[in-house]
This record gives sequence, C-alpha cells and structure tokens, in this order.
Amino acid sequence: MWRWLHPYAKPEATYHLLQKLLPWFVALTLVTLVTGVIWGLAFAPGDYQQGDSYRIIFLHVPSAIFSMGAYMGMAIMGAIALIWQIKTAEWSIPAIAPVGAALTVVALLTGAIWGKPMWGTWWVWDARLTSELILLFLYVGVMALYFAFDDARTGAKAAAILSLVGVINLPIIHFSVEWWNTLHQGATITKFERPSIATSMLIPLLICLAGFAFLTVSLVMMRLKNEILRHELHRPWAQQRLEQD
Amino acid sequence: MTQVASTNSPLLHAEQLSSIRGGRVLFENLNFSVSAGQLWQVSGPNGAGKSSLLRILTGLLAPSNGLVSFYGKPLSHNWSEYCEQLLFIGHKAAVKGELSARENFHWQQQLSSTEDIDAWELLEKLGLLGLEDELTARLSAGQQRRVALTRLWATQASLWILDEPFTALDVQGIALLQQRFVEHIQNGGTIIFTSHQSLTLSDLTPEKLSLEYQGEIL
Amino acid sequence: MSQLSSRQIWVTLLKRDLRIAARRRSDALNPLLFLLMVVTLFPLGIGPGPDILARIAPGIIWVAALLASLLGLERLFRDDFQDGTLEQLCLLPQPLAFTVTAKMAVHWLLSGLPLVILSPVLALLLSLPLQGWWALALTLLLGTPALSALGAIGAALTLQVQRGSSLVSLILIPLFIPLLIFATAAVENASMGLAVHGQLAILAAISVLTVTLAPLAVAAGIRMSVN
Amino acid sequence: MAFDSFTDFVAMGGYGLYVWLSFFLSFVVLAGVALETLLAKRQLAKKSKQLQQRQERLARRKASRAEVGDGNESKT
Repeated sequence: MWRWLHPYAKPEATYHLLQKLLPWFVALTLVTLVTGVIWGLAFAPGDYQQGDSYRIIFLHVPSAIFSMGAYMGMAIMGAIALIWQIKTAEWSIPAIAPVGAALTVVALLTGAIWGKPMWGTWWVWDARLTSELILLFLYVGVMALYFAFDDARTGAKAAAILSLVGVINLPIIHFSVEWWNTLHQGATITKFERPSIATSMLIPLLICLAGFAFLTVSLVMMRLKNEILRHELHRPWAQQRLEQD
Repeated sequence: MTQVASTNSPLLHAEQLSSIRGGRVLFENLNFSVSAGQLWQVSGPNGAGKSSLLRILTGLLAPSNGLVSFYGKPLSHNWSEYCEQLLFIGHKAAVKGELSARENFHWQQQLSSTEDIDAWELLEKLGLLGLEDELTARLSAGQQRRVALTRLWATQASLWILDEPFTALDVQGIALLQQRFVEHIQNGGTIIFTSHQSLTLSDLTPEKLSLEYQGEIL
Repeated sequence: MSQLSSRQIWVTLLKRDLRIAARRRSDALNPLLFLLMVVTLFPLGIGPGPDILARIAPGIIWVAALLASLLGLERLFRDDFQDGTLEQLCLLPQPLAFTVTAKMAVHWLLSGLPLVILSPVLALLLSLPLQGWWALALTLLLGTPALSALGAIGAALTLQVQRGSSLVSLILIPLFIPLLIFATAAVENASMGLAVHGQLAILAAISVLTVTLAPLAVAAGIRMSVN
Repeated sequence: MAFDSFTDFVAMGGYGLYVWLSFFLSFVVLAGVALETLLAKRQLAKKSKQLQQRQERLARRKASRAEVGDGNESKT
C-alpha cells in the first residue's frame, strides 16, 4: 500500500541517495582500477607460458564476469519492477542494459585480441567467447525492445519480462555452448581455465575485479540518476536539480 | 441471472481514481459508487478519458492512482468472480472478421455457456437473418456492431460495461439496444456505458458521470 | 445455466482458432514452403555431393526451421489484439496464463507438427542417412513445442510495436540457440549410429521447462500490451 | 617491477600491440558509456528548461482566463 502513499517522494528520495553515494563509488572505482591496472601491467610477473600477453586477463576476466553480473542485476530489477511495480526498478533497466552491453563488448574485444597471439586468429569459437557473443545479443534484444515503445513505462515492462526470460535461459545457453564446444573442438587449448594462478597475479586480478565492480555500479548509478530525472522532469524538484548542476 | 450475495458494499466503488496517459492527466481524484441495478452513463467530450475510465473499471488498464473495488474488495483480489460477472464490449468489438455472424455468435455461446439461446431467433431480431453465413469482415459497420451486440443476449453476466454501444447503429438498432437495457436493469442487472451524445432512454434515467476535458499537460 | 470447466474453455478456444486458421490457409502454409525452398537452396549453393550434404543436413534443416518458425509469429496474437479478442481473453474467469496455452497449442499444431511431418522429405532432399531420419523427426517433435512457446513470448511482447517482426527475430534467436545445439547434435550422432538418448532427454527437458514457464511471460506480455 | 626499462614495458615481450590495443579499446568503450551518460544529462537540463517555459506559459494563460479551483501542484 505504501506506494500509493508516497507516489511522489520515492524517486526523489532514491535520487538523493544516489547523489550522495555516487562520489564515493567514483572515487573507489578510480583508486581500485588505476591500482589494479598499473599493478597488472607493470608489476605482476610475466606468465611462463603466454609471456606478457596474459596481462589482458586483467580486463577480460572482470569484464566477462560483470557483463553476466549486470544481466543478473537487470533481471532482478525486472522482477522487482514487475512484482512490486516500483518505478525506480523499471527505470534501472535502461540504466543497466547499456553498461552491461559495454562490458560484454569489452570482454569480446579483449578476448578476440588475446586470441590473436594465442591461436593466430582474431576469432575462435571458444565457449567463453561464444557465450559472451550470445549475451551481447540478449542485451541488444532487451535494449531494442525497450526503445521500440513510444511509452517508456510499457517499454520498461516489456524489457523487464524479456530480461527475466533471458536470465532463465542464460544458464541453459551457457551450458549448451560449453557442451557444444567440447563436442566440436575439445582439442583446443583452453586459455581461460587456468588450474591455479600464482598469488602475485591473483592479487592484481582481484583488485581489477573490485575495480570493475565499482565501475559497473558507478556507471549504473549515473545512468539511473538520468533516468529518474527524465521521468520526473515535470516535477519542480527535478527541474531545480538540473539547474543547480 | 446469477447474483453475488449482496453485502453492504456497493457493486463497484472507485476511490481517488486518477489516470495519466501519455503525460496528460485524463482525470484525477474520481470517486463514485455503482450499486447493483443502476444504469450509469459516462459522458464527456473526445479525449476526456471515457474509454480509459471504462477500461480501468474492467481491470484491463491500471489506474495511475487510486483503487477500484468490487463488493468492497480490490478487483485483483477476486478477479475470477469479477470476470464471471462482467461483460465488456470495448470499441474494438472482438468480432472475428474471418467468421460469419452465426459462427461468431456460436463461439460466444460456447464461451459464456448460453447454448440454450436460439441463435436463429436472435439473428432475426437483430436483422442479421440472410447475412448469417456471410463473413463478418464483409458486413457494414452497423451490421458488424449488431454482430458484436449479440453478446448482450448471450450472457450470464450481471455487470455490463459498454464503450459507445450506440455508435454506428441505426434507429431500429438503437431502439433494440435500449429495450435490452431496460430488460437487463429490470432483471437487477447493472450497466455502465459511455456516450458522447446525451441520450434519451425511455423508461430509464441513467445516473450521470461527466468527465471534463482537462488540458493539463504534465 | 452452468459454469464451464477450464478444459471446455480451452478446447473451445482451440477449436475457434483452428476454424479461423482454416479460413486463412496460406498463413500456415507459407512458412512451410519457405522452409522447403531454403533447404532446396543449399544443394544448389554447395553442390549436390551427398557426403557434404549429409554432414551439414541437421544444421541446415534446424536453422531453416528456426527461421521459418519466426515467419508467422507476428500474426500469432496481432489479429486478436487488433479486433479486441485479446481483451476478452484477459477477461475470462480462467487465468490468462492458462488460456494462452490454447493459442500456443494452435500455433504448434499449425507450424510445429507440419515440420515433423515434412521432415522425411527434408531428410531425403539432403541425403541424410536412414538413422538420421527418425532422429530428425524426434528432435523436431521434442523441440518445436519450445519454439512455439518462446515464439509466443516474442509475439506477446511486441504487440504494441508497429512492424515488430524484425524485433521478434532479434529477441528470439539467442533464446533458440540451446535447442539448435542439442537437436543438431542428436541428429549428427544418430547419423553416425551413436546413442542419442542424452541429447533427446535434454531437448525434452528444455521443452518441458519452456512450455511450463513461457505462459507466465506470455500472459504478462499480453496484459502489458492490452494496457 | 616486472620490466627492466620503459621500452621493455611498452614492448610487453613482443605482445605490446595486443596488450595496449585491448587496454585502449576497453578504455574507449567504457569511457564512451560514461561520456554518453554525461551528455544525456546536459540534454535533460535543456529539455527541463523548455518544459518550465511551457508550464509558465500555460500558467499565465490560465491566470488570464481567471480559472479557479485547478487543484494542481504549485509551479516553481
């Protein structure tokens, strides 16, 4: 019932919360990402098998993990939007999708570039890369659906349903691609699955993981702020906000 | 006619109803109660939100704010009972162009379990005799409307919500429909309908709900 | 007068839609002809060598079947949406997630089942060995219900979108991938005389999961579109 | 430090092109998203101004027509 009681206050409160938290997250992103990347590029020891090309891992693995993570987050927001009809959750879908898609693109680019020295070709139908490519298609589908509607609320609802359908399918797709991969080219070296990673490499990787997590959250928060303003543009508080910044 | 055991709560109650469509306020803070046996006419100019109000009352459209209750409970709480009591004919009349008038009526009977009604008699009454095997898509607008309105004779629902039922009908059609309205009200049924022209109904004086056009743009 | 059972309503809806489909035969027939023609294109493009054809036949047939199933999807709910029938479906006392399964069943009967029946011809055209035939028919039988169910989701979500057919493809193709993988693997294995129970079981599991969960998404999509 | 000199660092043991290309492209993509978000905010500010002007116009027209009992939220 409370959503009938505070129909106006809620997005505004969320906006102010985001406003307060965002600088901290941006700061954390910068600190962890810069530390992680410099550590990974300059200080971590070279890999005895792959030489220095392995340093792409510090971008590839975190972006791949959080491209999936962002999709999960989007689906959770979609479920919240559909069940409790919370507007902010609806608006977070167009906030998350482009960030997730960008992370997927990063994972694909770094994976492809990494593949060139390893396999001698830019693209190999490796299980992880194929999964990421399909994930990109899923993101594209959600965004295309969202933007296809004139009414943003309907678009958000449609995108929410689709992201839920996608999140149920994601494990199935992942599993089927892995299985397909072992079926068709079991002989290829799997560069990504390293049985153990040296601590000297693990620490910068963990820092980079944290950096990408903060980066994802910061970008989503920035976009969500925009979405809130976009939908509350007719309200005085949003207009004041926009004039102040 | 099946009737839900009457309680103190009115049949339909609208509370603080608001609708905002496409960034425009259609209506705000609408409060009214519809009791069983009443005839309600919703009037107002184009764009005042008549159709939206009816669709909110059917539960197809969610109000931007406010609540519709059916015998004191929100619609979604006893949705299936509400649907059993409800007959809605929107401005899209749910007539299948690929089916003939008789077939359209036949499936309607199947879905509302009113097979005991004589289709031929009704088709004759509505002036559709001779056209019963023609595909509905080939009929005129008024005839298609008549095909849609056959539903009013093949229903067990007590609450009728009708969007512009009189449009496209000729004088005879309007008279038939009015007569059917009277029958239904006299049997204890309830009708909510929209009409942009004011209508004189013999024997019945409808309760009126007028919606104003609000130019308010958010 | 009595209330109708849910089963009666379901059967009534199914019969009505079949009757309507019978008046518009080309809608059901065109995707099948499309499939047949696409499959014909491959020997012409690649060469009629039976070895290569048999090797790629499962993939070709399944990809063509996926594309063909996308063709008719836009009309699955569109006519009902435009003439108001879909609103009436929402206002039936039965849950919408239940009543839409009748429409999904009609779609399967008109697009999935004919594929199964057509499969021997397709197998023949692409010189698939004998063992491959029945495997192909089985994968189609097990996989097409999931195609109809996923397709219904896409169709329901894009009802309000003008010219939504390309959008439907965009949404659905990634979701079709697991079906494609397991179905083609089953047919390939069968052609080589290997066991296919595993793949068929997975295919069946995916179908069961999709067919049970999809109606919820379809109902939500229709409610949203009718709004 | 895993490298002896700056040239070594740039060369990345012969893999310089791949390592630096991937870091550069990733930066471009992610910074692109951030930039787009900031630009979108600017656009919103512009739209908000237009909207305010329209609301003021509407309010003035209403006032001149001396309508009462409007019951809407106050304008800034």
